[in-house]
This record gives sequence, C-alpha cells and structure tokens, in this order.
Amino acid sequence: MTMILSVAVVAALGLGLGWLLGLASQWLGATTDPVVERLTEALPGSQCGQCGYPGCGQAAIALSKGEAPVTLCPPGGRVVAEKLAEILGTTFDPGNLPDRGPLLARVRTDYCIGCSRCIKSCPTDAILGATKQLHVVLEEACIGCGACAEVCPTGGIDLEGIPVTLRNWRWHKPGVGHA
Amino acid sequence: MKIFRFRGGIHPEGNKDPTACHPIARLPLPKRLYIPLQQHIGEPAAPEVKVGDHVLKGQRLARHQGSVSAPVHAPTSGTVIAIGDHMAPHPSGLPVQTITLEPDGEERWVETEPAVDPFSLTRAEVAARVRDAGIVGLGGAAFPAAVKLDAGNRHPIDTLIINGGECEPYLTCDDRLMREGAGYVVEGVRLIANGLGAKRTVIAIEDNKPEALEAMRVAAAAHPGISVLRVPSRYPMGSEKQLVTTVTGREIPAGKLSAEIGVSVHNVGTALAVCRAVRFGKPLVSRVVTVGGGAIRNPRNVVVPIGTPAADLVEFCGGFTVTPTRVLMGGPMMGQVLPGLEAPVVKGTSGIIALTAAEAHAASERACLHCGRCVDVCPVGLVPLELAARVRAGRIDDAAELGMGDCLSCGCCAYVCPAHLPLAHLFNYAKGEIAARREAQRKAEETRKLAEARRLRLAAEAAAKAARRPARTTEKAETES
Amino acid sequence: MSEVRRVVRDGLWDNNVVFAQMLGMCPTLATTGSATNGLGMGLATTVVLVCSGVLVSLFRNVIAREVRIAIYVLLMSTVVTLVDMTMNAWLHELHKVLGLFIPLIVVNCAIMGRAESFASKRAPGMAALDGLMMGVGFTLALMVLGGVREAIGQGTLFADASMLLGEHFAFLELRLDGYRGVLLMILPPGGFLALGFLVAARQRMLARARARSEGAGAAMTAGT
Amino acid sequence: MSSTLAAGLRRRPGLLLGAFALGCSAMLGAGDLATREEIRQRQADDLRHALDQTLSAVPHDNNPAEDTIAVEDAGRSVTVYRARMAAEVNGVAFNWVSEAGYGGPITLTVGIGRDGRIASVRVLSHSETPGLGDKIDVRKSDWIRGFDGRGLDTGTRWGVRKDGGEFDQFAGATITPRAVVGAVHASLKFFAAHREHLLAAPAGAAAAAAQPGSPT
Amino acid sequence: MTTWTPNRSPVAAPHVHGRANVPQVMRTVLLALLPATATGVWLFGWPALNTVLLAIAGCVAAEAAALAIGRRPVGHTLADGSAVVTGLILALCLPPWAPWWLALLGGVFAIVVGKQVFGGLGQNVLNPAMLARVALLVSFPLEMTAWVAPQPLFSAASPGLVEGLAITFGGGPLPDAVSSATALAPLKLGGDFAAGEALLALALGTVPGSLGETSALALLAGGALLVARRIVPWQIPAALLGTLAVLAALFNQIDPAHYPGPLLHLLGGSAMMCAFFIATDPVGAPVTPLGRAIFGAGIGALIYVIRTWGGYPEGVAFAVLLMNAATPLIDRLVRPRRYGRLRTGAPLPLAPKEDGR
Amino acid sequence: MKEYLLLLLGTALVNNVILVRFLGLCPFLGVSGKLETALGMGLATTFVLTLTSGATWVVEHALLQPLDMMHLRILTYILVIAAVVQFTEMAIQKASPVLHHTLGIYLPLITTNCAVLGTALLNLQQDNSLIQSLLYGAGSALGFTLVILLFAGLRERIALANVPAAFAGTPIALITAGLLSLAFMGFAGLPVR
Repeated sequence: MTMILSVAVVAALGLGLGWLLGLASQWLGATTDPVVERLTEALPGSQCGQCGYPGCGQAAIALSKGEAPVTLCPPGGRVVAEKLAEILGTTFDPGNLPDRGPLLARVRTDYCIGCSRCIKSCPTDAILGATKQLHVVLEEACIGCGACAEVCPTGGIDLEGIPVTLRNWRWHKPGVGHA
Repeated sequence: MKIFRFRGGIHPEGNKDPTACHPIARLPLPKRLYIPLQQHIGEPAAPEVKVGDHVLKGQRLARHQGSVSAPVHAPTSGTVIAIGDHMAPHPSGLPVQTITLEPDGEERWVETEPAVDPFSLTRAEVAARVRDAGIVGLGGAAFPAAVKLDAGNRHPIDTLIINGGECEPYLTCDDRLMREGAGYVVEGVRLIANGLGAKRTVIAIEDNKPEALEAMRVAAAAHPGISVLRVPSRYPMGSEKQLVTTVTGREIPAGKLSAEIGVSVHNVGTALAVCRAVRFGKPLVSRVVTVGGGAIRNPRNVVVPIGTPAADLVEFCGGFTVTPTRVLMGGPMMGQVLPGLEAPVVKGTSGIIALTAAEAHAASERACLHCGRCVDVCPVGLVPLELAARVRAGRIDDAAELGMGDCLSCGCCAYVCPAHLPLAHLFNYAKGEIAARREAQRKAEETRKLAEARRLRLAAEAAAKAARRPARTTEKAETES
Repeated sequence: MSEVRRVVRDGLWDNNVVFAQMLGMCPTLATTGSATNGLGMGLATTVVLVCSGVLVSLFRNVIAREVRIAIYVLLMSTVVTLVDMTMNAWLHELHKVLGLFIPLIVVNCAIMGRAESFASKRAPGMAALDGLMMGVGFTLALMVLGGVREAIGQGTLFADASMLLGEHFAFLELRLDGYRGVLLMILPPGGFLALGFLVAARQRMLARARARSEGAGAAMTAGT
Repeated sequence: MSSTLAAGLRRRPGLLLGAFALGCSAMLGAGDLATREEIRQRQADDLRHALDQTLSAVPHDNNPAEDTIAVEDAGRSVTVYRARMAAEVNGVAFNWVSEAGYGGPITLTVGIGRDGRIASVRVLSHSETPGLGDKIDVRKSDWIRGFDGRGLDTGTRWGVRKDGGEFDQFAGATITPRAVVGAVHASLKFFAAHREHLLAAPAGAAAAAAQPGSPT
Repeated sequence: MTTWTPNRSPVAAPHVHGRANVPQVMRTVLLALLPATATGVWLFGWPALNTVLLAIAGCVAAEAAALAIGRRPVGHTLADGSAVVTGLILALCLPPWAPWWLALLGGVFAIVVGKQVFGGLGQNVLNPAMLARVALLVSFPLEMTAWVAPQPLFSAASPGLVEGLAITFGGGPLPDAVSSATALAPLKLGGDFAAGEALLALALGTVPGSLGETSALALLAGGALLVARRIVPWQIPAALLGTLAVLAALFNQIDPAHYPGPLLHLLGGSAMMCAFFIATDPVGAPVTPLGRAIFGAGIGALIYVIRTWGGYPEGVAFAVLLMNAATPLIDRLVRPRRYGRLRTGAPLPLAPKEDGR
Repeated sequence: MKEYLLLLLGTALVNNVILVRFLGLCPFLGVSGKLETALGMGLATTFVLTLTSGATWVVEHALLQPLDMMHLRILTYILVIAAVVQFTEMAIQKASPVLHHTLGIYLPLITTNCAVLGTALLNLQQDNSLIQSLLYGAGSALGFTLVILLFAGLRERIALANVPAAFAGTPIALITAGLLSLAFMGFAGLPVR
C-alpha cells in the first residue's frame, strides 16, 4: 500500500512540477539579451573581421555564449578585452594579448601601383586615391586593422605605430621601464 | 574677512629663505635664446619669421592660432638663426618646434603703443591687448590669460582672486615680485578687475610672506575694491580650486570652470605682465625665475629673457656645489624634471631648482601599509592608496570610477607616504592612460560612423546596380526582338 | 592518448574534482576531520557518481533538454537515498558519523557537473569509468586532506577505521604517541587552510612542470 | 523503451518527468522495503546498546527497550524505558537533549536508579570537535563516568569547575562539558518531578502501550 | 663647476618627500611598546623575556624563510621591522611563561599564514599577530590559558635565569601553585567584581594575565606616544574604548550583579593593548576617519559581546579579526566626499546655496 | 520573541552555514569575486532559503510523515527546492537581466547549493516548528549573505595584492576563508539556543 501511495505521490509531484516548468519556459520566452547589446557597444564596430566572425554583432553573440575569448578583437587591444571581460563578469588573461598600441597604415609610395584594392578593403574608407594613382591613408580615419595590408599585391602597405610627440606623450607606468 | 578651510593639504618644508632674502637680479643677455612655439596650453603658435630675419625686441615671432593659443615675441633684438626642433622643457626630453635667436646685444625695442588711460579701455580692448602680448598664466599652468578674461564676458564674475599664495617650497619669485613691484602688480590687478567687471578683488597671500603682504597692503590701500587677504600657508593653497574655496567658501563643481561660479583667479606675475602689456603695450618677453635648491651655489631670483637655456641661469648663480639628484623646472611639489640644462626657460617657468639627495628625503619604496595618510591629506577627497592599487594592477577603468579624473596631481599623497610609493607618478600614468582610452573611444565612434557610411554607400551602389540591370536586359530583349 | 587513459588521468589528477575543479567543497571540508571519514565519504560519493553516470548515460537519448536538470536531480536523489539507506543498514556507525552529509551528496556539484558534461554524451561504459575515476580521485583527495588534517590535528591516521568501516580495516590505524596535536586543523578553519595549502602545492608542482616542459621545448627549438 | 515512446516523451517534458518520477519512486520503494527491517534492527541495537550501558548497574529482569511509558514534560513527550525486577521499577533510562554544546545539541541517554542517583550516562549523538569536545564519548575518555552515583541529594555542585562546580572541564573545552553537566542536572530534576509516575508499578501490560520509540 | 647628467627616465613630481618612512614608523611602534614589554618582563621574570625573544625570533625567521623561498629581497624587507613588531605584539598577548614552542609556532603561523601567503607587508588584511593568537588559543587552550601570578624580577619567588630557561624549554605543566585566573575571570563567573584596590592593580599590571597586557598604564603611555606622533589615528582607540565603556556602563546599570562596570572592562584583559597597538595596525583598518570610528566601535562592541556571553575568556583577538574582515566593506561604504561633487559622486549643482552643502 | 531572535543570531553567526557547517561552499567560493555579485547571490539565496525552509517543513509534516514515506524525503525536498529556485531565477531574469547574467550559472546552482538542502535537513534533525524553520532558514541565509559579503570584500582587496604565484587564485581564497572561519570561532559558545 505504501509502495503504491509513494509512487503516486512522487509521480504527482513530478507531473505537477514538470507542467509548471514547461509553463514557465513558455512564459519566459526569448527576450533580447541586453548583454549582447552591451558587448556590441564595447566592440569597435568597424566590422573588420579580424576576429574570425563576419562582424562585430556576431562576435558579440559568440562572446555572450562563451564561444569566443574576450581577447578576440586585435584592433581593440587590451582596453576592449578588459571591457568585454567586465561585461561578461569574467577575468581575462592578458598573456597572449600583446598590447601593441594603436597602429596606422602607411602606403609606401614607391610600391603603390594604384590598383585600388586597398580602397575597397578598407572598412572605414580611410584610403583615398583613384585607380592608377598613388593612394594615401587618412590618419584620422585609419583604425590600423591591417585589412589593406593583406590585400595589397605589392606588400606596399605597412602598419606603423603612431609617433610620440609632446602632444601625445604619456607617463610610463612606474617600475615598468619607460616609454 | 572670513577664511574657509579646504580639505587635506600638507606643510612641506618651505626652504624659501635662501632666495627670498636677495633682491631680484638681472641676467646678462645669453648667447642664444631658444623660444619654443608652444609655451602654453592649447594650439602652438605659427611662426611669422624666416631664418636669417633680423627681429627687434618685442617683435612678434609667431602668431596665435585657434581660440586657445598665444603668440610668441622676441625677447631681445637679434637674428633668427634657426627654426626647428630643440629640447622642450618637458620631462620627456622630446623636441619641440623652436625659434633660435642670436641676440645682437642692442636690446632694441619694437615700437610699442602705450595706453594713455588704460582704465578707459573697454573689456574687449583689454582682452585684446593681453592676448596680443602673449600673456599666459605665470603661476605655472600657462593657460592663455586672454581666454580667462574672455570667459568673464560669458559668465558674470563677482570675485577676482589674485593668487599670491606661492605654496610650493623653494619658489620665491612671486614673493620678491610683490615686494619689489607691488605698485605695478596692483595696477595690473585693477586692470584685470576692470577687464572682468569684477565687483570685488582679493589678493590672497600666504602668511609665510609677511613682507610681501605688507608691501601689497600698502600698495592696495588706496583702492577700496581690493583687499589683501592673509591665508594660512598650507600646500596646495595656490591651486585654483583650493584658493577659491579658501577665499569664498564655495567649491567649483566638478567639470566646471571657476568663472561659472563667478570667480576668476590670476597669478600676481600675470597681473604684472598685464600691467606692462596694457599700460605700456609691452609683450611678455621675460619673467622672474627662482634659481634655488641645495645644489645651487648662489640661489636667488633672476629676471630672465624667455628662451634662456637653464644652463645660463645655473652658471649665473654660481653653478652647482654638489651634483644635484634632480634639476626641476617649477617647484618640487608639482614641477617637472628637466631633461637637460639646454632646455630653455619658458613663460610658465617659475623656478629652476637643483635638489640634493639629502633635501629630497628619498627612500626606497616599500609596501603600502594602508595607513591612510594619503587619504587624510588629499585635498580632493580621493583615496589614493586604492587608486594606486588599481592602477598598479592595470585596472584603469576601476581607478577612473573611483575618481582618478579629479586628481589635481598636487603630490600631497606621495609627499606623506611612509612607504614612498610613487603615487603621483602612478596617477600621471593613469590619467594618460584614461586620456588615451578616451581618444581611442572617440576614434572608435568615428570609425563606427565611417563604417556605417561605407555600408550605406555600398548598399546604395548595389541597389543602383540592381536597378540598372533589369533595365539593360529589357533593352537587350527589345533590340533582339 | 586513448580516451580511457584521458578519463583516468582527468579523474585522478588533471581534472580532479577537488584540486582542479574545486567542486564538492562542502563534503570535502566537512567530512575530512579524519582520514577515515574522508575515505567513507569518498566511497559513498563514488558509488553515487558511478550509478548516476550510468543512469544518465542510459537515458541520454530520452531526456529532453528542458527538464534534463530536473531528471538528473531525480535520478541522483534516488541513488543517494538508496546509498543512504544501505549505509544506514549495513555501515551504521559510519552513517552516524557522516550523518547529514550523505543526503547532501545529492547536491554535490561534481555529480551534476559530470552528468551534464560527460555522462549525457557518452555510452554507459565510459560514463561508469568516468564516474569511477572521478570518484576515486575525489576519494583520494578527501583521504589526503583528511589524513593531513588528522595527522597534524591529533597525531593519528585512520584512527577510527575499525569502528567505522569494520574490523578488517584496523590495519590502517596509526598513532603518533607523545604528539599533542594542533587542534586547529580538525576544526573548520583547519579544513580551509589545509586545502588551501594543498592546492597551492599542486599549483606549484604544475608551474614547475610547465616551466620544465617549456624549458625542454625551448632547448629543443634552440637545438634545431 | 520503444523509440516512438521515447520520442513522444521528449515532446512532453511534463510526462517525461512524471515517468522518471514514477521509476525513481518505484526504485526507492524497493530500496525501502529491502532496508527498512535492517535499519530498524540497527536502531533497536543502538537502543539496546545504550540501555545496556546506562542500566547495567540497575538490577532488572525485563527488557527495558520494550517497557516504556511516555511522560509529558514542559510540552514535550519523553519516552522513558524502565528496568524492572519483577513488578518493582528499579531504574529508568531516557534520552535527554542538552542545550547547545560547541557543535550543537548533544543527545544523552541517562539512566537513573530508583534512589534518584545516576546509574550511568552515555552520549548518544553529538557533533563536538574531535579531539576536544568528544571526550564526553566514553570511547574517548572516562569523563562521562564521573556522574555515576551522583544525584540531587548527594551535595554535588552541578557545574564545571570554571563555573564553580565540581566537574572537570577538559583541557580548553568548557562549553561541551558545561552542556553535558547541565543536561544531566536537568534530567535529574525531570526524574524528581515525575518520580511517582515513573516508579509506579505498571498495571500489567497497560504501561507498555507506547511503541518502542525510535531514539532521536 | 660640478656637472650634472640628467636621468633619462622621466620621474614625476613631487620631488621632495616628508620625513616619514616605514622603518621609522615601525621603530616608533616598538618604542611605544617598550613600557609594556618592560613591565611584563619585570612582573613575570626571565621566562617572559624568553617568550618575547622566541616570538620575535619565530616571526623574523619565518619572514626571512618565506622571502627567500619566494625569491624576494630578504634583507631589504626585513629591515622594515614589521616582523619584529608582529612578534613583539604576539609575545605580549601570550601567557608569560609560555613553553618555547608556543611562542615560536605562533610567530611562524603569524608570518606565514597571516602575512606572507598574501604577499607580505600590507597585502594581508587580517592582523597576523591576532590570527596567531586565536590559532594558538583554539589549538592549545590549556597552554594559552596558563596564567601565572606576577612575581617581580629579583623578588624571592621569581625564577632565576636558569630556572627561567627550564620553565620555557622544560615542557610539562606549570605547577598549580603559580597558575591563576585572569582578571577577566569574574566576567564569566559573575559577582565579586574588582573593587578600587583591585582596579589599581589592573592599572599597574600586578595581576595575572598576558605578558604585556596587564599594565594598563604602561600601555596607555605607549599609546599616547603613538597618538601624539600621529602614527595611529586617534579615532580607533577613542571609539573602541568609548564603545566598550558605554556598553559596560549600560549593562552594569541594568544588572550590577552580573555585569561589571566599565573600569574593569577597560583596564582588565587586552582592551588597552588592543585599542592602541592591535586595532590600530593600519594594514587591517579603514582609511577614513569615519571608517576608523566605525571600525573601533565595532571592535569595542564585539569585545563586550564575546567577553560577556561568549565561550572564550577574551574577545579582543576575535573582535579585531572580525572587524579586519569588515574593513574592505567599511572602506567601500565610507569614502570621503570628493571636491566639487556630491556624496553620490555627481557634480555639485552650479548655484550652491551659501549655507553649505 | 527573545528565543526567536537568538535562533536567528545563532544560525547567522554562531553556527554559520558556511564557516562552521561547511554548507554552500560552491557559491561561497565561486561568486565572491566581486562585491556586487556576492550581494546578488546572497539576496537570491536568502529568498530561496527562507522559502524552501518553510516549504520543506510543510512537505515533511503534511505529506511524508503522515504517509510514512521517509524514503522519499531527499527526492521530494530536492524537487521542492528545484521548483523554488526555478521561480526565483525567472523572477530575477524578469527584474534584472544584468544581475541574472552576472550570477550566470550560479543561479541554477542554488538548487545544488547544499546550504539549502542542508538547512532543510537540519530543520528536520532539530525538530523545528514551522516558525522556527522559517527563522532558521532566514538566519542561515543571513549568515550566508554576511559571510559571502565579508569574503567578497576581502577577495577584492586580495585581488590587488601581490600574492605569491603558487597561492594566487583558489589557494589564497581558501586560506582567507579559513582565517575568516577562525575569526568566526569567536562567536562559539554564545548562548543562542
């Protein structure tokens, strides 16, 4: 008798709770994830594709699912990685992320054949020039993503650090050598 | 008059006596002058002379460009022998665009336009004269003075405060200036007050300068609108925010200008320069510099043409008695190390201080004890030890959240730290990093816009192509039929 | 490395429940006042790990995603209750000592973790092996921790083995005469401290091993 | 389980859960059936063992585990086991829960003779610190035997030394012995309050109406 | 002319520094502890000196060993003197005739578990000396509560140098004759609280108790030095002693038979030592004046609770550790208002009222 | 009234779930890296723990004991706890998605937080009444929240410390917890029951 009773009780409990949970999952529905929004916000938004995802939005989704490391964005560097880690509530290991600082693309005039491939590849339209003519990089718009350097058939685009002047000189971190 | 107390602050050893007791000396004309085109906050000046040009004393060498900028004038008559890079008086030792002048020794002035009655000038005229004279804040910040006068037109100013605090140890240039040129200073103060339309003027002088106080009281006695206020000597009394609070009891809200609460602050040296500029039409081509510190043989105050290399000053004062550990431009609390003695004196140089090791009380760094002395002395109300720990750990954003941006870089925390942590240095680094991040953020937003524009453009092109294609096929079909 | 070897290595060292995953901390600390208690708890947990792993694995194709956690919990609480009853019946003294912590095996995160990440994807045999290895790793960890605490704390090892596990286990008992013992180690703080130092020792070993292999790697690249 | 049934269950999580609940409860029921008797036996052993220890000094010819009465005291029911020689009750034993010791309440089995003196006390369950508080356990120390023969009328100062009593606290632990001494003292008072009722000769088998309760 | 070669690595201001430095702070603390140490050694004889030396030796040796293992600069770090301070404070909290291993073990525990695993000076949060004290109390309750009655040095009953060594290194329990209850014992037993004469003994320290904690006056003298030199902030001792006194007075008013008055609480046990030397260890204390006051008051209240109702005879060590643990929270909740901002961190409104904020 | 207050204090401080009873260590070690998260976890646990203490009491006394089905105890307790947690989770997700994301995998883990089941079983062991059970649950949860907050504060500070490599991460967290537990021993022996 107790046997039957106990089976009945547990079955009833299981049924009832299962039904409630099913109901709850419907009631919850799929809402847009605010975390993805914040992640997208934190990413550079240049859609340069260096992370291996088609764009920053996809990268944000992958990040929120934990499929991508917070260090996925090379142009964003350490700062973006830190921000992503903060949004996701994780820590990140800066070990494999050398912070190279912002870079600028520079066209080597003697190599440029005016093919204009770099112009098409640039995610921010930072390269000016017309076919068969020398191209120049707009420093203000260049994000240093290196997309142009990859497509340049003559290897005529270099990525260079921004030169230090009085106006952008910064104090080095004490005890870490000086810049 | 009531004096209000500001939070924190320290009482560093003054070390002012060795220089305060000598009258201001005049430096003989150096062999070469190096006049940087950027001696102020804002855009650099644009050169107006060529190599080989002969210029007169007071002649404009470079004009200001942009709204926040100041022109540069020839400190003496002579020949421009170079326009190019020269070591900047800046800790980085980086070069800056500099005009090199070889004096002809004649000191021939360019023609000046003295004002007949300077007090009849309009506010705009006063501001224009100040701007044309290339006057910047001589307390050390080197903010173009005309811009501050202009701010008076946008915000009603009720109180003008003249900063005679000179709270930095060693520095006595303002002290000597007030003692020896009180009349001119007071006239400059009146001109500034006039230019701002200020209702009342307070000249605040720390109580460790009784002679200067007395001299200024005598000079200002005839002018009822001006009061000379004795304020306690406590560093950083000379900081604008702290001085405003001490005098008015009000705080400048974060991110606002003092003008927005009706207060304007100018240095006594600036007042003197304004007097010379407005009354005599003479631009700012020289200043008083304190040459001091334990390593200087004959410390004293010297009137120096702008552009004089520090080496000339040191030599004039008898050279070093011992090898200094650091040679500074400005006071020991907020001044900068000189990268070399070839760096020139600029408008904002209040002193050349050569410190010996013994004076600095340098000791090796130890672990933070969490003693909280830095919290007690911080005039801003920050918690420096927490900031430092975060900056050390590379958590710049956390530091920013804790108020890193409010830091004055006054150095009180580092001064009292028993562990000798390089707190101020850490904060300089953090502020640079925050600025860099802000810059990166700005750029990222820019990038986003550009990328979006490009996407729209590509979409439009694709749409246009798509629109053209069916048209072409129908055309083709028609011709075929 | 074959999968079997990896599972064994994972359970015992690389991915040890206590030292690497830091799961099941509650019984780990609460029942390691002595090595015997640790051993008993570890064995009980091992049984649960194996059984629940097999069960989850058996039903892995039936269990729907939405209710999988609920079902795992059902299965585990069944297994745990059975273990509880069995111990109460036949290992009565040990059951009295471990008391509350037998039912609490059901909320040992390690078991849920293995069910979710391993058993639900593998065949029953593999799940059983994984459960066994995780369990043995857990047991060893508990024994080491219990042993350290007991030895420092009261100068004995497996002191009550014969009483709790049965007379044949009397051979385990060790006693250090004349040693007063540092009581702290048996008390709650001692559990945290001992585990902290053990994990630190493991981290140091791993770092050394890594440094060695890196050194070897560097030497190799330098050689070529 | 056929695949169609499985697929059907997958689509209805509620049913699936119900099915599992069914299976699990069946297993548990089976397990319960298999172990229930054994566990009861163990608990009876525990009880007998405890009573043997606490009433060994009391001459009796009955089985105290089966001769129980329930006594109401301060709102709770205490099951009292009685040791009888013929019709006369020579002593009683009952479980008594102490105030909090170091690690929670301590359950004692207290045996009291007809004369109102402690026959013997044993600790039934405790969670005191091993090596420190667990010296109340007779297997670790003889301390607990110190109560034997004491009663409310023996001039005993009930309390640990530190509190001015005459019972040793063991090295460093005061709380545990204090709790035990307090509990023994309280149990004696309980005995004194219900003395008549407890020692009354049972009218035949009527007194054994209460089930042999499970010790808690 | 003497020449100068500029340092190419830019150094930030300030370029001068106050005279304070860590070794000097530690030296001052040691100086301030001197009266209490001397009184303790005087009252309890040579074994007390042994205890002091052993605890310090344990701390210094452990510090040196830990630094060496961690490949950190040994000499430079030892020179900060913090290990000596920890050792001395620990020693002053121990029973004066403690066996050698107790003091040594305590010193090692304090430095290794309490300090070095966190990274050394300033990195830990919980007071190392108090951790060791509690660990010893919990582990060796017998030895840690073996008090002796004071027998001033060179008096008849005081053990000689050799005898003292035997007491410290000999092992074995103390003879019953010398063991005694501490001044705080009445707290647990109730009744018979110290009267005027006994209070004087508490102030002078001529009562059984921890090595350096018996003489309230000696501690007060050292504490006054630290407060005057601003080595310790006055808020902590003031709040601590104040809270303790207020609570004691309150309960004493309610039931004088059960609860002794404030003087016994202030003068007896470790309260005075704690107020000036333990709670004020900056490493585990909050950094703002208000935070320090909260911290001190919390310790005072906890001392009272644990002393009056708890299982341990003295609550000071636990109280300090518990409030140490709360320090990060206090520091987080109590921050100074920043210049030009409201407490919330938002900028002040532009037209502030003259009457203040 | 005084009795209830002492019960609350006793469970929160003297017999603290984490430091003395060793229950709920997974979230204690897992979610104590940041103060904000620890607070969230503490509040969620408080809510769940109080509710489940009541719910399991009802199940025990209304269902299991009358029907003599003690062998179903663990199972039914776990089911009840799981249901309460599920609803708490949904409530938090609706109320504060960001909190939900930061608490991440730990919210479902409240189900397997041994503090919850442990408290329910302790209630049973101590034969508590319904009100006592609720107070016991609330007290345990308060103790849990207090300790996890203190611990999070300590860990935030230790995160900035120069901890030796071997001790970095879990070991120092465990050691800190041990020292905190040592400090909490000061409450031992307070007469709270």
